[in-house]
Amino acid sequence: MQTHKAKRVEIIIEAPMEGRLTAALEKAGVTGFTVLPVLGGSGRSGRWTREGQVGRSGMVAVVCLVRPEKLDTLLEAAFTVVDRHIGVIGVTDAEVLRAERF
Amino acid sequence: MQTHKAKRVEIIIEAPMEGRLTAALEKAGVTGFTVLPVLGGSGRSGRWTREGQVGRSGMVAVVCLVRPEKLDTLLEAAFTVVDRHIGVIGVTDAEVLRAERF
Amino acid sequence: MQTHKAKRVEIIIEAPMEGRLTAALEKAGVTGFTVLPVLGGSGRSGRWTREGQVGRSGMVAVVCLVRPEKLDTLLEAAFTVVDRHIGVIGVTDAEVLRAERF
Amino acid sequence: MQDILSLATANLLTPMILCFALGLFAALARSELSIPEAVAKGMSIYLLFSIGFKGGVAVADHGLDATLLAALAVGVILSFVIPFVAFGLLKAMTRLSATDAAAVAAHYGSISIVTFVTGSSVVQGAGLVAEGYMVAVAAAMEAPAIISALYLASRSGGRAEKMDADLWREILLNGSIVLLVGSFLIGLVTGQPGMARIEAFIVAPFQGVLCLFLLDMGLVAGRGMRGAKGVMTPGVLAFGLVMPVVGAAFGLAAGMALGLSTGGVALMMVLAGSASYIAVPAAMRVALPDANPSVYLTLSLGVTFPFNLVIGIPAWVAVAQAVGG
Amino acid sequence: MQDILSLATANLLTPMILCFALGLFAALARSELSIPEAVAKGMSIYLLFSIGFKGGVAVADHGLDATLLAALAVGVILSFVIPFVAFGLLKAMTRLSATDAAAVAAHYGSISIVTFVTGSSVVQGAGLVAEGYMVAVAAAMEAPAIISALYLASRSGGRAEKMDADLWREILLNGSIVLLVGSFLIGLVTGQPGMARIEAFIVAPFQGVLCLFLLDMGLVAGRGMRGAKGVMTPGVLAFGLVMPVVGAAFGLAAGMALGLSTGGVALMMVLAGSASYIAVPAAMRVALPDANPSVYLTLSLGVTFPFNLVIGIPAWVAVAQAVGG
Amino acid sequence: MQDILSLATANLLTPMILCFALGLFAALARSELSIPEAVAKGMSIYLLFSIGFKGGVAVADHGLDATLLAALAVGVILSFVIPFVAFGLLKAMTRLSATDAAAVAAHYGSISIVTFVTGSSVVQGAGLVAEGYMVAVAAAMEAPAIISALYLASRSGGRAEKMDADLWREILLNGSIVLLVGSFLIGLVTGQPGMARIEAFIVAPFQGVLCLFLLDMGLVAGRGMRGAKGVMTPGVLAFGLVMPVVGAAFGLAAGMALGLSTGGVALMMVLAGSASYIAVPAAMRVALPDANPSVYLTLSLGVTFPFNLVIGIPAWVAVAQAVGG
Ligand SMILES: Nc1ncnc2c1ncn2[C@@H]1O[C@H](COP(=O)(O)O)[C@@H](O)[C@H]1O
Ligand SMILES: Nc1ncnc2c1ncn2[C@@H]1O[C@H](COP(=O)(O)O)[C@@H](O)[C@H]1O
Ligand SMILES: Nc1ncnc2c1ncn2[C@@H]1O[C@H](COP(=O)(O)O)[C@@H](O)[C@H]1O
Ligand code: NA
Ligand code: NA
Ligand code: NA
Repeated sequence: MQTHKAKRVEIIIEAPMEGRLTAALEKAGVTGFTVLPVLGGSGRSGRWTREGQVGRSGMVAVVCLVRPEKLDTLLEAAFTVVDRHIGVIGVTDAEVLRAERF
Repeated sequence: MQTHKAKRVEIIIEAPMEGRLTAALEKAGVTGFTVLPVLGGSGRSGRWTREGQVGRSGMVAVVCLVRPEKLDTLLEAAFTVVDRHIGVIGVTDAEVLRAERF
Repeated sequence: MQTHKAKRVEIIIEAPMEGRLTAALEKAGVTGFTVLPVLGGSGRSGRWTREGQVGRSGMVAVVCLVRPEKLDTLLEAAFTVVDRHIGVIGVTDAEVLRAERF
Repeated sequence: MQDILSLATANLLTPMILCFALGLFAALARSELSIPEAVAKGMSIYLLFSIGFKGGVAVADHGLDATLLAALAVGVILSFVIPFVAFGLLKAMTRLSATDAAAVAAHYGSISIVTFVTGSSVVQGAGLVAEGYMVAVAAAMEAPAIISALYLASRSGGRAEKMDADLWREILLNGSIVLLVGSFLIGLVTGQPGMARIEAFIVAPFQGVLCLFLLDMGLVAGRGMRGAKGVMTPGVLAFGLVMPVVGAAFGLAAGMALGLSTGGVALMMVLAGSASYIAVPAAMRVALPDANPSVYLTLSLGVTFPFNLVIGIPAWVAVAQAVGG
Repeated sequence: MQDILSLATANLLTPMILCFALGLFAALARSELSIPEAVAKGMSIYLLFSIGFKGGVAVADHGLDATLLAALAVGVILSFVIPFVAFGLLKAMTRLSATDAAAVAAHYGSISIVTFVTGSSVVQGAGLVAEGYMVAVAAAMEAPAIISALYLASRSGGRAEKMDADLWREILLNGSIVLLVGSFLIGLVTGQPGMARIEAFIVAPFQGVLCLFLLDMGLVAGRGMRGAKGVMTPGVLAFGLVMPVVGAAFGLAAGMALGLSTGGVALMMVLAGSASYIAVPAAMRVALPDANPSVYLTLSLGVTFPFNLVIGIPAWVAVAQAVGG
Repeated sequence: MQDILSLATANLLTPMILCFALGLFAALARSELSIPEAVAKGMSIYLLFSIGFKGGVAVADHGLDATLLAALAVGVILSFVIPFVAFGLLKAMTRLSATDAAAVAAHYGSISIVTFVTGSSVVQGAGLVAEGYMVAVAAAMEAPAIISALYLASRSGGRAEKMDADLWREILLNGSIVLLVGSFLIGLVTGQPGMARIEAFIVAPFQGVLCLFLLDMGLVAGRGMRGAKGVMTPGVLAFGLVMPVVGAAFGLAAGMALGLSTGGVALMMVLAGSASYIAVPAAMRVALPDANPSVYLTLSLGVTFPFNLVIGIPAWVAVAQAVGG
């Protein structure tokens, strides 16, 4: 089937920042994204698991498929939010089926 | 370690369609896949979150690693199910360790 | 924005092995990873869903972003744990924003 | 009329309705208050099990009434017929496409179990005793409307998926039907001795659980409303307020024709006047994917459900008492 | 025999057993009815906490019995020994590999807490009072069978992982052992004053919660059965029905040798005749990964658990009464 | 003093404290025992709803006390002031950065709802009756401390995010405030008739649910402790033990100045001496992201919460009785 080049961006971020991140993405023109739950992880700020948490803490993963030319706008928007916070951003090359959707 | 070329297909689809999608995949000879929960997202059909849902609604992510030559069969099978429904399909190049498994 | 080459490794493994896998990763010098919940899947050992499970069973997905030169150490460490168990390992090329973190 | 109004006002100040209002408020004010999905589902399983079991025990106590089969048949017919009425009203009152209108019609022909549970609790609070088999009637009314809706959609040129065996099974064996009918049968078989064993679990805490569950319903309805700007034209909104009254009128006629008790007539009105928001939406996503889920979910959950909770149920109970008493 | 049969039939018509049957039916009919994992785990925590606490309070009431230590020791010995018997039977009755047979044997040496909880409820329903410390015996019987199984596997050339400190900790401090022993001790320390504070929570709703929990067990067992085509040869199936009887016979002998009360003998039979499906499967995945989980999970959960629920428990209670009364 | 000690010792042997201890033990021993997040959240919703509703009904019973507004105002002032005291103590006792110290100070100015719930239960167990509106005071004390802390941080050159409308809404409409105030109002409006409907759900099982909830708190606190090596210097640890006493002294003065009942004074001490671990940490992650969450979470949850549970609460109740009786 015919596919079109795209970028897959995966952002792991603290749950209290999720709303701010998706708002920033929408402001930057990114209208498609998916939020996945995260059970735990490890990074510079140490190891954590959902079980060791109370309240709203914890992290989520936000996945966006975008056209390659939109990548920079997206990264800048995301970076403003993630910058001072715990979290990581990874980008992979991808392909999507219906380019008109992105 | 020696790795082999593969494709990673990620399908985000409405939960009520999950069974039909995996049945279509199996029918197309794809025996390996993993289903991940989804908390929320945004797309052409607007923003949704799991919290704003009742009943069986919501979405899931289905991830398949397949040999490159099987990709087209997989995409066609998946597309038949996803076509008229809410959801996206993304493909990335990947590598796997034990090719005989795929 | 400036990005740096990295590898994204995704390991799907039985939940009772999660602690052993992350311990092995840490021992191999991999300090960053994220654990995602899994709802179900299919593979050589057949089809399973979380609903058909009791107790601690089920699977999780562990995602690591690492520098390319660390990939082999990571795969070897992961493989020792996954080897005789149910599960798969997939690798994709990726890019990350702040290389000093990985 | 005066009586009905004062009854409705009294109903407004119960913990149940106020919990629903609290949930609505929290969602509309964008508070992050939320009840975990698993807990909400656990509560709904508890409520269904409890109401099904109690219905079964009631039937075991009073013996199988000759009207049981008649009531089931009438319920099925109502569920088949009401979508045609709803479709006609929608065509007259709104500009929805035929597919959207058919999907909405399916929801109003089917029933809302939570409305039924709340109605049962209000009926009981009014000192009435309804036929225990009304839970079986509720279960019987879930599915037929879906068939009418698919017929309406394809008659109007909509692209309905064909009803394959999987879809039939999903609809007829959906979780709430199986649980409701199953616990009804368990109550029927074990009767009072069974009740004695689990009464402390399913009777005493019932209303309290219902409060927390309606808090969650308020949260969900409020979040749905927030996301539904643009979908709600005045015509669509009006339909969501008129249709439950029309449905309840059908229920009233059916209940009286069957010769049900006052409580039974009230519950028949509640059922016919309620709109599904669990089983039917899932079926529509599979069978009528081109229909816009925002329309039917907002109508059913954001307009008709609150209307029934606050105005409909107490009004139907009062009407049934006026007519039956 | 007649008595045992009529008792078993009476037991069949309790809400608990019928809820299990409803779950089985729903799963086999592929209904999408399901209880969220978190809710099911929450209910199992409630049941374990309640039964442990009640056991502790019972011991606080009656004083520490001299047979407590003896019963613990006998429980540990049974758990060590039964896997050898099970392994022998499996070799005789089935064609399972040595590794698979060893893994299955571990499950039957260990115990099923849910079977024990249900058994306690039936024992109590029969008007019997068992020793409160039986919950401690249950905890003590969980782990030893694993060691026997690993010995059996490696003696037959299987590749058992070596038991490292982590695995030991996981087995000995698994959630249900810690919760059961912990709540037993809390009940022992706080006694009746503690009971008075939380009785309304842990006593009255117990049987109702157990009903919903068994509904979930039925769903899980049924889904397991559906996925297990091909694994269940007649020999394997027969083992799953014979082994609980053999185990219960060991339990009967042990209970009478210890001089337990009638209720205590019944519970000892229930424990010895039950098969683990939580702690041992997880340990097997780590320590004996080559063993096929479908075999041991289907046997334990899909064959022996339903057998014990429906036939075993009432039969053991009747046998204990016949022997003890 | 003797009395206070013996009271504290009696308190140690309640099921609630022992459940907390069991959780701590299980976590420190690295048992995999865990309570699903959804269930723990469900229990906390139950506890908040129950305590808010009961407070509202109590106010409905006794009429609106003239001191209600005064108590709310005093609560707000305490929440504003205590962070300055805490910040001063932290600067004197520890080497924490200004940003970390400000973040910690916010937690101690705010309150812990679970400590308050447990305190209410102990107050009631001591035969005391507190003002029903104390739950509203609790809600009012959650947020002001955050403002003081952000002021402290920016005064010391820390990079506090500016408080935008979103952050205000998140803080003022956080889940526990909305649920507590909402259920308080529902209780106030529905009074005894409302209570009669849901009493069996919110009163009788309360202490039992609190036990399981504290078991989970013990697990979470213990896992937090395990991950906090390196953060806990002796100075920081000492602060976590001294600050609740200082806060409680403020609460004592405030409660007596307001002329509260003995139970009310005790609860005011409990509130002022407790440290937030839900609302404030989430706000700090947004508004003061450079502050180290391990420091404030470990202090609040791993040091001060257990201290209050085991020593603080019974001591404050005894002090209030000595002073007030
Ligand atoms: N290299 C990595 N690969 C995958 N996930 C990571 C990585 N580094 C950090 N994370 C995730 O991001 C969270 C915060 O990372 P950090 O800000 O480094 O503490 C961790 O808990 C992980 O869930
Ligand atoms: N560009 C995208 N990147 C990631 N996920 C997406 C994207 N577009 C849509 N989705 C996901 O697919 C769902 C349905 O999309 P749509 O059919 O466009 O409404 C959304 O709610 C998202 O979860
Ligand atoms: N090709 C694949 N793509 C994605 N996930 C897979 C694949 N193969 C296996 N899995 C996952 O790994 C689990 C165990 O696989 P297996 O060891 O092949 O039985 C499955 O249940 C799936 O969740
Ligand atoms: Na209807
Ligand atoms: Na056994
Ligand atoms: Na405080």
